[in-house]
Amino acid sequence: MTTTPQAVRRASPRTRRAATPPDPARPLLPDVEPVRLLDQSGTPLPARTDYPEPPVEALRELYRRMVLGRRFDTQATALTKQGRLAVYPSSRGQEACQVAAVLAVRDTDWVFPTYRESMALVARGIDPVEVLTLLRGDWHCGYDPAAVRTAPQCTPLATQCVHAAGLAHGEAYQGRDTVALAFIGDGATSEGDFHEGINFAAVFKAPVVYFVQNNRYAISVPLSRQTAAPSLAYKGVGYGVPSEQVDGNDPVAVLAVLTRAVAHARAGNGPFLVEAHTYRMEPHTNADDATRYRDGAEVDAWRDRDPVTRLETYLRARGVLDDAAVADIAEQAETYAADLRTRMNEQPTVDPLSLFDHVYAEPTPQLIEQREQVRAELAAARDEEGDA
Amino acid sequence: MTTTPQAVRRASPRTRRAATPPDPARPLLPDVEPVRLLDQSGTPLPARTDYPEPPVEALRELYRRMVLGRRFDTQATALTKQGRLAVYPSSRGQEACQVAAVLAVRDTDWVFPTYRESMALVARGIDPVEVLTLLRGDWHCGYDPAAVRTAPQCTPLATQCVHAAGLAHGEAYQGRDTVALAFIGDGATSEGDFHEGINFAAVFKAPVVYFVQNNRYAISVPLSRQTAAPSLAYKGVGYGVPSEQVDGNDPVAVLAVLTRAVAHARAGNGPFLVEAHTYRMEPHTNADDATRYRDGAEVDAWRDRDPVTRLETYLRARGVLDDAAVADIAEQAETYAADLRTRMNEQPTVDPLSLFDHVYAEPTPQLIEQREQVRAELAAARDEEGDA
Amino acid sequence: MATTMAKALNTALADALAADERVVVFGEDVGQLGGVFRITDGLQARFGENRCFDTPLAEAGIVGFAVGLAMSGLRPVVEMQFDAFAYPAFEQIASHVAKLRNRTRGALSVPIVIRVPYAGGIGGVEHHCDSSEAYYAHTPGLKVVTPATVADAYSLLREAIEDPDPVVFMEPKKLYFASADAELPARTEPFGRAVVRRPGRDATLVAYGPAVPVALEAAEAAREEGWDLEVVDVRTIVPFDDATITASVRRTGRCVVIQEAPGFAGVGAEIAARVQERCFHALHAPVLRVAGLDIPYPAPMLEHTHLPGVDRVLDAVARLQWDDQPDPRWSVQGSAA
Amino acid sequence: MATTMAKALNTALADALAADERVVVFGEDVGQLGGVFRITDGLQARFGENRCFDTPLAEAGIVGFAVGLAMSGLRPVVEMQFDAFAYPAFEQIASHVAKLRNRTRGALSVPIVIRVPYAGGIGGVEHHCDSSEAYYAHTPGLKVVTPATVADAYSLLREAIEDPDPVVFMEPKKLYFASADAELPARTEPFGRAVVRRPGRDATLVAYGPAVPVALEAAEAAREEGWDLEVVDVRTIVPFDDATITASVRRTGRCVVIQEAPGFAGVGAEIAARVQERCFHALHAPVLRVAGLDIPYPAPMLEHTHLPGVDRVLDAVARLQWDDQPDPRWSVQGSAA
Ligand SMILES: Cc1ncc(C[n+]2csc(CCOP(=O)(O)OP(=O)(O)O)c2C)c(N)n1
Ligand SMILES: Cc1ncc(C[n+]2csc(CCOP(=O)(O)OP(=O)(O)O)c2C)c(N)n1
Ligand SMILES: [Mg+2]
Ligand SMILES: [Mg+2]
Repeated sequence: MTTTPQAVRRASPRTRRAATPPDPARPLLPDVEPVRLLDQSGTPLPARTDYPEPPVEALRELYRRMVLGRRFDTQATALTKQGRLAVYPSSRGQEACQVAAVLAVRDTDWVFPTYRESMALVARGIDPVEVLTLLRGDWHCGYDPAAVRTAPQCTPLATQCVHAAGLAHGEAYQGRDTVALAFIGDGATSEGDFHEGINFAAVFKAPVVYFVQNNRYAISVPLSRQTAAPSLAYKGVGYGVPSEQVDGNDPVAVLAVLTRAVAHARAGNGPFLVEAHTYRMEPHTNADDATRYRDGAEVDAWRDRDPVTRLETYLRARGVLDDAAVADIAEQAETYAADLRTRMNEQPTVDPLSLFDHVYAEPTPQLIEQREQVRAELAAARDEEGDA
Repeated sequence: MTTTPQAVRRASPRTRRAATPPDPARPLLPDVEPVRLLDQSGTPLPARTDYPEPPVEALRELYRRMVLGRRFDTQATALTKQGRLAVYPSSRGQEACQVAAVLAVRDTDWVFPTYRESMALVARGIDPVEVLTLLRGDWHCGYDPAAVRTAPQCTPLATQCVHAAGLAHGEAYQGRDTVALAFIGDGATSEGDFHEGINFAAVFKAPVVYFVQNNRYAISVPLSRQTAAPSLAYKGVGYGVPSEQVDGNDPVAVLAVLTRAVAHARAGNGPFLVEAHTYRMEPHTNADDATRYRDGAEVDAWRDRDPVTRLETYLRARGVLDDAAVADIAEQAETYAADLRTRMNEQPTVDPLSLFDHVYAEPTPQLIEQREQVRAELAAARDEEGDA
Repeated sequence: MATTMAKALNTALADALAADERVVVFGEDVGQLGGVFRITDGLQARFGENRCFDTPLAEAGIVGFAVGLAMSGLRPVVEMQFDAFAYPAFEQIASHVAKLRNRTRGALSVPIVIRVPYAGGIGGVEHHCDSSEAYYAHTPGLKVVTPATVADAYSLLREAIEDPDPVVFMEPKKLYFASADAELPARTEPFGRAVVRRPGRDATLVAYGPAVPVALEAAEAAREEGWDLEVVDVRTIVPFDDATITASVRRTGRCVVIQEAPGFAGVGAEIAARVQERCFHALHAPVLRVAGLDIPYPAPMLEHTHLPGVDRVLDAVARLQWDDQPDPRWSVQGSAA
Repeated sequence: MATTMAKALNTALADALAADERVVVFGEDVGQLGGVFRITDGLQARFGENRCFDTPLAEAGIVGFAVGLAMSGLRPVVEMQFDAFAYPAFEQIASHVAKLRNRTRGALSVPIVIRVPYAGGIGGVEHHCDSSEAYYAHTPGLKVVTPATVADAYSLLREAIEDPDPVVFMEPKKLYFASADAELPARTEPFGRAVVRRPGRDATLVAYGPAVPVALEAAEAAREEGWDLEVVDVRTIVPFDDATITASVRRTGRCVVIQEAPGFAGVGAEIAARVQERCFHALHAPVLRVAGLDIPYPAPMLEHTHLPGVDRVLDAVARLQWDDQPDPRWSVQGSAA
């Protein structure tokens, strides 16, 4: 994250010529400091012409969905403890990123989430039970991606970056002004597919926003093992892609920066890269033991930057959020969680024979043969039960 | 290659804050203009403190090997026409890059060449017949990579970028000050392995110099289809790797820039990225028809930037090269070519049974079985000939 | 009228582009150059840069981009320049192309055609001659097709582009410029159908792609030795036609499977296993395999030793226990050596 | 003393690091965390950050980095976090790791061990349960090994690290925490040797990795049905032990091959093909296969339907034509359905 000694040595001859001619890199580089519109306590910072503050209604809705999102997240963690979910990757602490991102795009846009984005998907309005199907384990993708314009949550890291480029190009090719929003983590930026995806998007000027949630860890591996760059946003210039870094725990800044990035893409200027500096408060998944690789002090420091409190403080100070509203939203969250709990407590039934239905549009003779065998096995099993 | 309109629009707020704090990207970015020490006609440009001109003896040797290298290249092309080689990818026009690169490293350093680097390898002192074995087709790699500290010429594009990182790290780990020089083309920078290789090198501070010969085409595909970046050297900053661009047809500049890059790596500062702007005068290989994708005018324009003439003019002007020396070197080149011709005209013999010798250290029972079968077939064939 | 397989493939792509607005063709050098084998020659000129175009040089990118385009409703046909250069795309192929329909209960489909010029016999240098069909055939969700005739090249490629599922379309390089009489557009047997290329009574040679001409040549040569051999062209590896092959072997009672890929765990192993499972009581001899050696593809001067040729096929046929003697090569000692 | 396979692997790595300065262990989360399965637990603390370390998150990078380290004289042992996450490294594995020795006539070698936790039965979500051994077994130049016992886990891993050739070391996830009595350091049979885990007279079950416990269980259950089954553990897929397996089947006259991977063109196909080639005259029934279904690995709630279990194995045994009736399932009509 720091520059090499030699780099400093090189600085002088550089600056000597820095003026002439204009540096083509400059407009593509991120601000040296992450964009921040609220300070840690939620007090507004000087307004910025390049990142106007979103309308208050949007900020209130952002707050509401963040509260519901967090409640969803804690409920999902609880369901895991009760054995209702095989595993759950929490995004607690990343609420500003998860929710602002989906508010920055339209329903007609496409979202490319990872396993980390369950909160983002419910914030986008997808049925939470359908979102959790993957983790409950009755099937892989529980929602209809075409219907909700959201790709299945992607586990093979960074592969979705290329899909987003293709989808965005395909939509533009067919005359639609769809923007693709691709989520990716800090660790996954080390994968070749991140490089290939953003490069395809840049070369074809495809309307994609690459949104890196830099939560400082890839499971146990710290950012310093992923990159020696000043910051991940500095990768944009190498593709000719303008980039920005933002305080990922400042909900107002995240929404402002992503809104601009989406507008940039929709206007036909090609992809945009946004890096949000944030932190995952929970372990990688419930199966992970975070105490093995990070200490409590670090986690506590980030607790003070809680994005939900931060936004709440700001909205209250602006007088657009009062106790009544907060209580009402909290109640909505409880109802949402209760409903989810009830529905997740129903044991889903899945027909084993459906395993053969979607491998191909029509099963091959080989699959039909295997399906008949399984059908016979199931019948035999039923008979035995009958006997017993 | 140009910046997006919006990018220009963004410029103002940027520059407004550009001063504070110091931009960590600046020391990692290349000069806006490729480094050039000789102009197109071979006249020296103002000296640069950051890139001191190499000693005259080095430049004379550079010239000598470029002449020999070009002669080797034309000879190889001729051998292809005579059917002595299956295929040959010429690097005519890239002599400055091919030769200066290998002169910038030590015999104890490791070189990672591609199929394009045959000229570089003979300039490094590898037996030309061993270099051409791959293309003659009697085996894959004709030289002993361990003996000449040169990896086999790499065909799967960009994969060598990762090997170079590993080799360099391994050498440092064992206390040796070896530098790895990895060649790569402009097109191959689009591959994920370029990204992963340079990133591994950066994270482990491995002493690797990545040398991109940007000859503007990947077979028929122009640079504009590979990147929207201002230039390929701008990829370095995204890895925290200092980078430079250089006029690839200015032999003095290429040697100066690579010498510095190698010193940077050897000093323990991690990798360095150099992009050389050059041009391939011949088709991709003899099998290619370049007229399908580029016009003669473009080729002619580059003919005027011939690196050999350029260096010769300069050295003559400096009075360190005269007709006698030029004639002597030309004669050395002819002898070299004649010797190569003679040796390549001998039909190599390869034992079919050797196919089983190096798949594993010891052949598996399955391979032994197959070897016996082939042995029997060969015996039977001999008998038939006997009868005939 | 005499046509080459290369021309048939080119015509199939042109006809598909003309027939369906959603078809797009892309890859490395497929645009202005028309592909290193000229399979896409003239397509960009005729259909424009939006329908046939070059991409950045990155195979995972090409296949992943195709996945995204397919999600947007298009029907991408991508070219991998050579067999071994499809390996960078392996994750995209195995984890996305093959699985997307199943993962989404059919809500998303990926009607992509991945064209792979494969196999050797062309004097190519390393990494240009791999036979990689088994990697795809072992990956559920992919269809794997490989033509051996000019008419099939056209018909199977058109069908692949029309197919609702992803198809890995393996093109035998060495047959690109072999020409035959074929009236295009031709429609031959559909996916899932193997074809008897030569009827015979004594034994069945099962082959696909580049091995089919070898099998036919061997069958011709075998006549002099008094054997009447049947030759079956598999054509579509997935889905596989058990019916045609089983029927043939039950008739002849003997079977040799021929493939150019290294034998170990190749498609030929699957075919041999299936045939003996289904034809056990009809077999007078074990199902034998003639395959490439279990070595990396050799340099040009040695490839003829590697490739299954007519003599090797005839040797196998000769071992089909016409005299009911067990095959001595496979004494336990021998294989334990 | 009772030990788990996970512990045996961990001990093998520790002993290898202690025994040979050149050994380095790296991958994703193998350092401080000790790996997501804790196979590298404690190694970084004991041997330092230079000998056991985390890398950037990129599998082609990890394997390619290992190639470079091997060229510099080290002996890298890399971990792929899960089976499907080795696919990004496929080009590095197939085009470099497998071929480097051959390309250079032995001047360079790549003594790398690529550890791949594989297969299912652990309720893992998609992409975490692939059985990918066939991809590697079909690639000449790679050795492919998979332990089914705690002692083999230790011994085969030590041998893999000492081996002069690259080894893809496939670790059956579901067996990681199964424990057994094993004195470590243990040295069992070397590469290239299959082992009879259970002697029997009536039929031979051939299995490897996660399928071995299934085979043993099935053999137990079969006793009640009056069948005395022999169980052979393949252990090393490449090199393959024809001798042991052929000897067994020649004795029993019947054979069922069991694998968890989808059956089509899998390793089981190779084994079935080899066995019928070599044991034709000893066979009373076709060699049958029990394999995973030809589908993408299912979601947790359905994996038991996919996995070859005891019942499916017993069904196959029952079909070994004890009464010499041909198997009705494979009437031509049936398979053409
Ligand atoms: C290709 C691939 N390799 C490895 C994994 C295993 N894995 C799952 S999540 C993860 C860490 C990802 O970290 P990051 O990209 O920072 O995202 P985060 O989990 O922090 O949101 C790893 C290594 C995977 N899913 N895909
Ligand atoms: C992974 C891979 N994909 C495709 C190819 C086929 N191929 C060989 S050279 C080449 C063009 C490379 O262009 P560039 O990197 O600019 O190097 P140049 O040939 O111009 O020196 C291509 C596509 C390959 N060798 N490897
Ligand atoms: Mg992270
Ligand atoms: Mg080039």
